[in-house]
Amino acid sequence: MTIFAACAALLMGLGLFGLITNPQPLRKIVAFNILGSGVFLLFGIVARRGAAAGVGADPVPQALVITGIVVAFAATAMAVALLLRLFADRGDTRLDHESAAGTEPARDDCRPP
Amino acid sequence: MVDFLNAAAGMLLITTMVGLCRMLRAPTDTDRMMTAQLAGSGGVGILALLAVAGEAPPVLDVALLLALLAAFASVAFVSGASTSTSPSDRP
Amino acid sequence: MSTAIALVTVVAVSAGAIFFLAGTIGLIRFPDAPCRLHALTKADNLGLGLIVLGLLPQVGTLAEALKLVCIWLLVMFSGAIVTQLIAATSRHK
Amino acid sequence: MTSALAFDLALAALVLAIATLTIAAREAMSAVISFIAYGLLLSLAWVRLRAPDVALTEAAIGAGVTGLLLLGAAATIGHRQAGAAPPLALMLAAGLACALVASGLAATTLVLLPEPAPTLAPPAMASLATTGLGNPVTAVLFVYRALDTLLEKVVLVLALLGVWSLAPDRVWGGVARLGPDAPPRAMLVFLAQLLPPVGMLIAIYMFWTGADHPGGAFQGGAILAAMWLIVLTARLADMPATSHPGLRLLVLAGPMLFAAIGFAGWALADAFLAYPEGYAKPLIILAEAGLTLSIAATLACLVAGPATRTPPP
Repeated sequence: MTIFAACAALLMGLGLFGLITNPQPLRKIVAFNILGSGVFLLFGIVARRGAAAGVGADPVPQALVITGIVVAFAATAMAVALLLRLFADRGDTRLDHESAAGTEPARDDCRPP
Repeated sequence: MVDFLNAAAGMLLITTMVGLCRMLRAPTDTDRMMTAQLAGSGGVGILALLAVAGEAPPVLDVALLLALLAAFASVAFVSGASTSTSPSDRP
Repeated sequence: MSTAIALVTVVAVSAGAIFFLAGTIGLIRFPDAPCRLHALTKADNLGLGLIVLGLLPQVGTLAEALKLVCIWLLVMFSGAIVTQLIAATSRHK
Repeated sequence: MTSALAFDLALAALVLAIATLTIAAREAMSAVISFIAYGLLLSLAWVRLRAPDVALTEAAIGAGVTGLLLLGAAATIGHRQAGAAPPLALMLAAGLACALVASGLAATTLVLLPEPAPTLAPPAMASLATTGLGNPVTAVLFVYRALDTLLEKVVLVLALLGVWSLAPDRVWGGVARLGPDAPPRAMLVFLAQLLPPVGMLIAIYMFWTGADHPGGAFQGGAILAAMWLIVLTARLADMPATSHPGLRLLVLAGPMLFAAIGFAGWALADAFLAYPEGYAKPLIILAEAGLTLSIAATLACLVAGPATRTPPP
């Protein structure tokens, strides 16, 4: 169990590192998912430590993790959709718009009427 | 018998690890996908062994799901790989 | 009798593990994509098949045995089709 | 005992190695493929932690549906991403900070967690008999924390609203596009005809067994969504338009049914989302059946993304 605890901590560190340093937004999203899975794994350790009353792991943290995985998926889907829309409008996925000011292409229909 | 099955699961795990070396220096995405496919079937084998060794029938359900979804990921890759050069048709 | 059954399990599971190992070595060593796919399918079909065969005498209920067989059939069918698809993708590149 | 320990050690090392590969991969496509393998192996870790329910969810959603979503995005924009790496000093600083965070967390989890571990397992198991269920995780999801589960469904619907709103005005209410424009390969069509019937059977089994054994609405719904997505990828059927009333009803039916059961609990059992005595299990299975279908529709729509073509007349 201590092995997976260390594994979870390292996964969170790795995910955070990727989230900060990766220049590509899609890889940032992947790193965010790894960070999240590290957090979930930590909940798994807490659940496993709470094994009692004939069950192998405390069911409450398990249920929290299941909810968390679904919500993390919803957030990922939203982020990917935003990224694809950005790509469709601008032709790239750069997030630093200041440096690209002046070369901004005309948006097709995002303007309010 | 339990020890033997656990050892066999460990052996499969090490095999999957060796396969990972392939992923480290894979020349193309196709090779990486093959490694992912191997990880899928290796995972199914490991889960089947663990399920019988630990006498935990629910673990067999996990193996069944993994078997189904490993194929699903490959389908997604194949259909994605054939479009990867034509992004301009999105609005 | 139980010794004979245990022997069957040990032999089949060991053979399955060896096929997995061979498949992985093939995946690393073979020169081009079709050869590597050939190695991969050996691990999928024969390796997992032998492991399932070895596990069948060890499970308690008929339902679990059926589930094991279903897992193998599923992996074999989808693996066969998926490797075809991957091969076609690698040829078009 | 030692063989199990060695197995865990190897598994943790493998998971970490694949995570490192995923983070370090240069191309987005390689990162996504490694991430799928990572998700498949992480479900092994969940099995080792005696949490098969989570293992099922992680395999179905973490590896399967998220994998398809990211693969689609990587195929669209993968080769056109801006790729200037940050300066070395920033990399080092970030690495140092993250190493500090990781070691702090490791110290916390290894040393500072309270002993004996706090657990809610005994009370959860003690009142399991009153619900008629056999799976404590389903009991937590649908009895003790039912409001959270209901709100989580609302989050899924809200995310879908957000994704759909990203469609340009001229294709509002149109059809989402999935997969290539080129006609699919014959083998893909064959697989899409072969796999979904099996997958639907497994999904129904997963939903049904969830009351007493690991499984449930999430896992069943995710499998159904995956099967629908295979059919869509192979062009055997078209995605309905996002303005299609049937699709919108399908997305909303599960949460609405669950909420209706909740309000009925107010009238019949004195509290929102309380179940009348003796009717807990049938009501939960009814709610789960509705939720399975709604989750399947919502997940598939989230992966398919916003509309890209004008609605059919």
